[in-house]
Amino acid sequence: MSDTILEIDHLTAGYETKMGDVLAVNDVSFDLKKGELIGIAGESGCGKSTLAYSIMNLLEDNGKIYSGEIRFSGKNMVDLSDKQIKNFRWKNMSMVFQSAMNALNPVMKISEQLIDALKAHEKKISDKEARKRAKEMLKLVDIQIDRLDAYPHQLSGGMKQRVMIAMAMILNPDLMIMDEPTTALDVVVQRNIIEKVEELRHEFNFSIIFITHDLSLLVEISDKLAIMYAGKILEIGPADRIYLNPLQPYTEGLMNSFPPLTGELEEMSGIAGKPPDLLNPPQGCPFYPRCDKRMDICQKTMPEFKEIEENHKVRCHLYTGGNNNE
Amino acid sequence: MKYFLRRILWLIFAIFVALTINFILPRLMPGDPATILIQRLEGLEPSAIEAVRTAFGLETDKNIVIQYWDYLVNLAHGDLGISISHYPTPVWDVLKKALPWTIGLMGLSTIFSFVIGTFIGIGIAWKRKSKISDAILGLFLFIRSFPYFWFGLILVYFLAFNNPFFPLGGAHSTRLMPADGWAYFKSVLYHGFLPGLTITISSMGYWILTIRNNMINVLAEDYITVAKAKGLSASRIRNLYAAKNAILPSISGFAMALGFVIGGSLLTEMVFSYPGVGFMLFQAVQQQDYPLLQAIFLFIILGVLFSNFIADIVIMLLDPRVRDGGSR
Amino acid sequence: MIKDMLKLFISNKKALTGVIILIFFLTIAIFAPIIAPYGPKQSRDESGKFELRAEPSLKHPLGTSHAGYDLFSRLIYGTRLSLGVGISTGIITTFIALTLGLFSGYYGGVIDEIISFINNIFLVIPSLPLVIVVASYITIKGVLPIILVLSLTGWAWGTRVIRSQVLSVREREFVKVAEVLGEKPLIIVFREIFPNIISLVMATFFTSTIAAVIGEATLEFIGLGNLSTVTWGTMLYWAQNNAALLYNAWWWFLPPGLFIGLLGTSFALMNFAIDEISNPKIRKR
Amino acid sequence: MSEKILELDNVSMHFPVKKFGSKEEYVHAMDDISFSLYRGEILSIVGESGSGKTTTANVVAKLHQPTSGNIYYNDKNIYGKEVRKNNLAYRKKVQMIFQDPFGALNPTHTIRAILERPFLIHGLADRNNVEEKIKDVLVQVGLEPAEQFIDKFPHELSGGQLQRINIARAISVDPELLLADEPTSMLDVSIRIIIMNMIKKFRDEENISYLYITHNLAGARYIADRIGVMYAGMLMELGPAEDVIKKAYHPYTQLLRSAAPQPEKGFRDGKLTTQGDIPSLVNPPSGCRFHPRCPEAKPECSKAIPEMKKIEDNHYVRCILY
Repeated sequence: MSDTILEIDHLTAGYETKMGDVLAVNDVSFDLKKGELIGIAGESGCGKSTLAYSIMNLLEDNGKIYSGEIRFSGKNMVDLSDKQIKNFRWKNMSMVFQSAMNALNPVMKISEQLIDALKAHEKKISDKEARKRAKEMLKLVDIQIDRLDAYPHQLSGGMKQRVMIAMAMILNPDLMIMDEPTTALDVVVQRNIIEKVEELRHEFNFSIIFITHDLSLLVEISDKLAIMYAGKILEIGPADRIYLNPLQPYTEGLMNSFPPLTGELEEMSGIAGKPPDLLNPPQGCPFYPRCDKRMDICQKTMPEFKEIEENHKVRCHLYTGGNNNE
Repeated sequence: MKYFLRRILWLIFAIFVALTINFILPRLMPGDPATILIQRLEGLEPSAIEAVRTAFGLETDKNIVIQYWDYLVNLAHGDLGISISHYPTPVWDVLKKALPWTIGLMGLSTIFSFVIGTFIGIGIAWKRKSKISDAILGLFLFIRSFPYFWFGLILVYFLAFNNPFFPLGGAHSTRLMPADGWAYFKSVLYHGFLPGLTITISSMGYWILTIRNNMINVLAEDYITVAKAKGLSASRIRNLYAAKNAILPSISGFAMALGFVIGGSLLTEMVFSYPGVGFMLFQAVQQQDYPLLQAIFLFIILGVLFSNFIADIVIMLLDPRVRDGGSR
Repeated sequence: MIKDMLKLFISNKKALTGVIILIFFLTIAIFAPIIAPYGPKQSRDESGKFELRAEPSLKHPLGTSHAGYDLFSRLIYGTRLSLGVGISTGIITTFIALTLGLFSGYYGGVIDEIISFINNIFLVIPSLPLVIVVASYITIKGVLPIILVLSLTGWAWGTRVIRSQVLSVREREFVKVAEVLGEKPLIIVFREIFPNIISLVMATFFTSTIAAVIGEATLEFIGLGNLSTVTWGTMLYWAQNNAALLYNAWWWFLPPGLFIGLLGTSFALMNFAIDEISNPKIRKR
Repeated sequence: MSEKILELDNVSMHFPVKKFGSKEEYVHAMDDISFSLYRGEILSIVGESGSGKTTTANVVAKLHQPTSGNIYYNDKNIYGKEVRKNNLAYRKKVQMIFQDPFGALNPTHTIRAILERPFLIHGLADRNNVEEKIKDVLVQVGLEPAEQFIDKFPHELSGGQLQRINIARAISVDPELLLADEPTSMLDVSIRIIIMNMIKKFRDEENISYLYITHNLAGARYIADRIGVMYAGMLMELGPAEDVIKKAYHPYTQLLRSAAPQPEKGFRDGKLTTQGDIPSLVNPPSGCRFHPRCPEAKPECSKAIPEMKKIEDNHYVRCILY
């Protein structure tokens, strides 16, 4: 885990709509070391997908990066020109999308879709060589070679997602962003894919940003865990430490929403209420309305993102010396 | 291949139904065609009337089934009966004169309007933000709402009558015959230009709108985002990822439209007095020339059925999903 | 739900222009006697007979026809029938398409088989030749037969589109919930399914009306309409038959055609707006 | 055990695959499924997609008529003449909650228009006192103050609130049996538990029994008294929740258990040996349907379909190992 390959610095991004700007990602900072897997957990509408799309600079036409920096091995991505981004993307960082169902072009063979990713970045590669590389990639993700010229509809959900992973790795990038890659799949197929991703990560030492709402899955596989809520990171730190003693009340609530498969059963509470409307975000801490440990300061000022223990940061007045306690 | 067999089965069945309707339709018409003809040819003795009746397969005394059987047998031999309005020339000779003109005019214009329309449609969907796209869209929404024969009138008035760029009508200059080869061919194109332009412009709007809406739906799909992320060139994304998916519905529409070509475009033929099937159909109806009418309808339906059949095959070739499991 | 559909509809630029044009034609149709200087078949006034084939002048803004009728007044009065035939045909066609589409879509089975079969036959036969044959079959000429002819041949496309939409709405879970609650089938069709296809029914109405307006003009242009009635279509017929070209009389055929096109455009714009509202992907963000 | 209210006896459901011309093919969604449900009990059916668990719920809700086998409710065949005659009576007793909270509510109706239907259909209220009943049921599912929700449209509410309205609609006819088809799988994690607790509350207070369909084994353990595991249209194991989870006799149950995420134990132990995907249901594998993927498959497994054998009281398993 030597150098840091990605640093996100106070990134703010979102969408311009008729009713004003929706800051889906609001002042987010974190860094990622080579070969490290960071899990980003959060419920629907917390901005985790927007974060992924911003890093890949794939925001839709009304999406915009308002401020902040995305430094990838030193280079700030935000002020790259379109052409530079086009060459940079997929060679250095690639992405696996959630709906494996329509992430593959239905009227094109798998081989063509793998090879055109290669051809876009290595202009002089010969067809034979490209086809050989595509075959290797399929072997890597345990898909029989004879499926190379199949069409997407001839593959199962699990196989389609494996093809997407092969496509994401074909230029062996240093970073792979996975946006809810296994949500649409069954639990057994999901486990196969997660194991394969772990195996490939250790073999090729690329880092992964794994985005999902399934916190229990993230706790198992991620080195570092970030909890997102209403566009902000409320807590970030080593996965096992956050699981054992979550600091932020929201993280604690989330951990208390997963019925265990083994061990004794006790009544769980979950978290009442619903996330705030991003169009006019609350002034204080976004979790204030649903937080059972809230204080009046929480409603007034936004807690700052403070490092409590060695690379374990939290955004909560309980720990940032809020004036009326600690 | 199962899919292919199924399509052939459906085609044969549809042809059979078409023939039956074609047989029944004139018989439902009011008035008795033979008597009308006979009035026109007055002075024929009764035996001649009987001969005329048999010639047209209209012996009302024979029961309907036998008539139907004769009709089918004659058809099998390519004998479409004798035209009433152009008595005594057989229907096939009458039709032979008009068919090439209609297929030429309508065929070419439909192809042009499809190709250019789809091309423009893809363009304005791809550059959706630009003002030009909105302008083009608005223009064709406007053009599409106009009756195309009126559009023809405008063209004749401004481009033929006031300033003689183009001939007023007709299929080719009367002085030239097919034997004159190239000169004749040039004059055919020269005469065909305005009617062709009318049909092309007025039907282009449909293709533009269809492909534009399909393109916009396709452009919202995930595989387009993946293509962009892979750093593919804009043209490759537009053609191989977006257009290739969006064009499928347009192609089946195009094949259907090709089928209607044989029906000719009555209005354009009237405005430009172009010797097509459309005008012939209109006269056949007016003079109750049932054998000719029957033949024209037969050709129209056969044309439509065949083009649908071809459309299914083309779709099958283009869309792998259809090739594997029945129609989408 | 209907309220904010309307709000969305009006706020859409295209729809607004469409509505304004429609209102323009409605006012002309309603207040024709006031707007038009002369009666549609009036060929003389106190100062004597109108001049035949007069050029556009102050007295006759759009000149006079071969029979000396004032063309401007005929154009205004023509709006009534052209608009009336177009909209009534649109309503009848949409009604047929809606009922057939709803029932064949929801009930399926034998009904669906029969309706779809007939539907395919009508779709296969090109509309114009069919219309000509059916029109010639009806001996009495006039406005009603035209409406009948156009409606009888125009419903096929609408039925197919509505049927496929009903099929997809029927698979939605709230229809299953209604069945499990014990709702009677008819109530499910009209309370659960129908409100969800309203925007499509509107689109079908607009498309059928455009087709009817043009269809009527076409029929009258080739002489199958009632030539004594005053509509834009008959005006075009007389223009063509009296060789407007020879007299360089552009004002015989230009205005009626323009009005037909404008009316068609108004419905096309509204149709396009409906499309934009109901299909979020097409709607600009 | 309290009295038996629902019994499935060898129920099979084969959906015809429409093919023009060539021979008919069938999707074997359910094959001789048999189990009973007792009053006030929550029986959870667990399985992957394509296991036939949703079809089971649909068949009991009379959305599809089974190809063979019978279903008895209070010992009366629900597809028999007697139940069919007073269909409404059956509808009043057996209601269903669907997976997609948004899809189960007609987007063009307000909450009031949605919630008044059950009362009016079953004559539990008339025009003037239906409003008050709606408010009661909204409060019952924790949507207070009711006035704030009654005139809203579905798109104005969150997933969790919508699912509460679905539950409100189902319980408003005070049913005896609720068929819940993965009611929480589309909800956010924090709301899931709240909805599950509400389901348990209605079981404890109103003695409603549930057929709870899910693909999440841990969720089933939290909420159910008994768990049935389904695979490719067949019931593989059925027994008390704790025993099925702890003992997991059937190899497939073991596979489901080891594949499920277990944060509490940490993941680092053995890898999954099973590969491959869910079998096709058009021509399912011969014999035991799990044999192609089963780590302990024996040659005879692919011959005959094993019988459901009772290995402990109230615990059955369909595998030749026992």
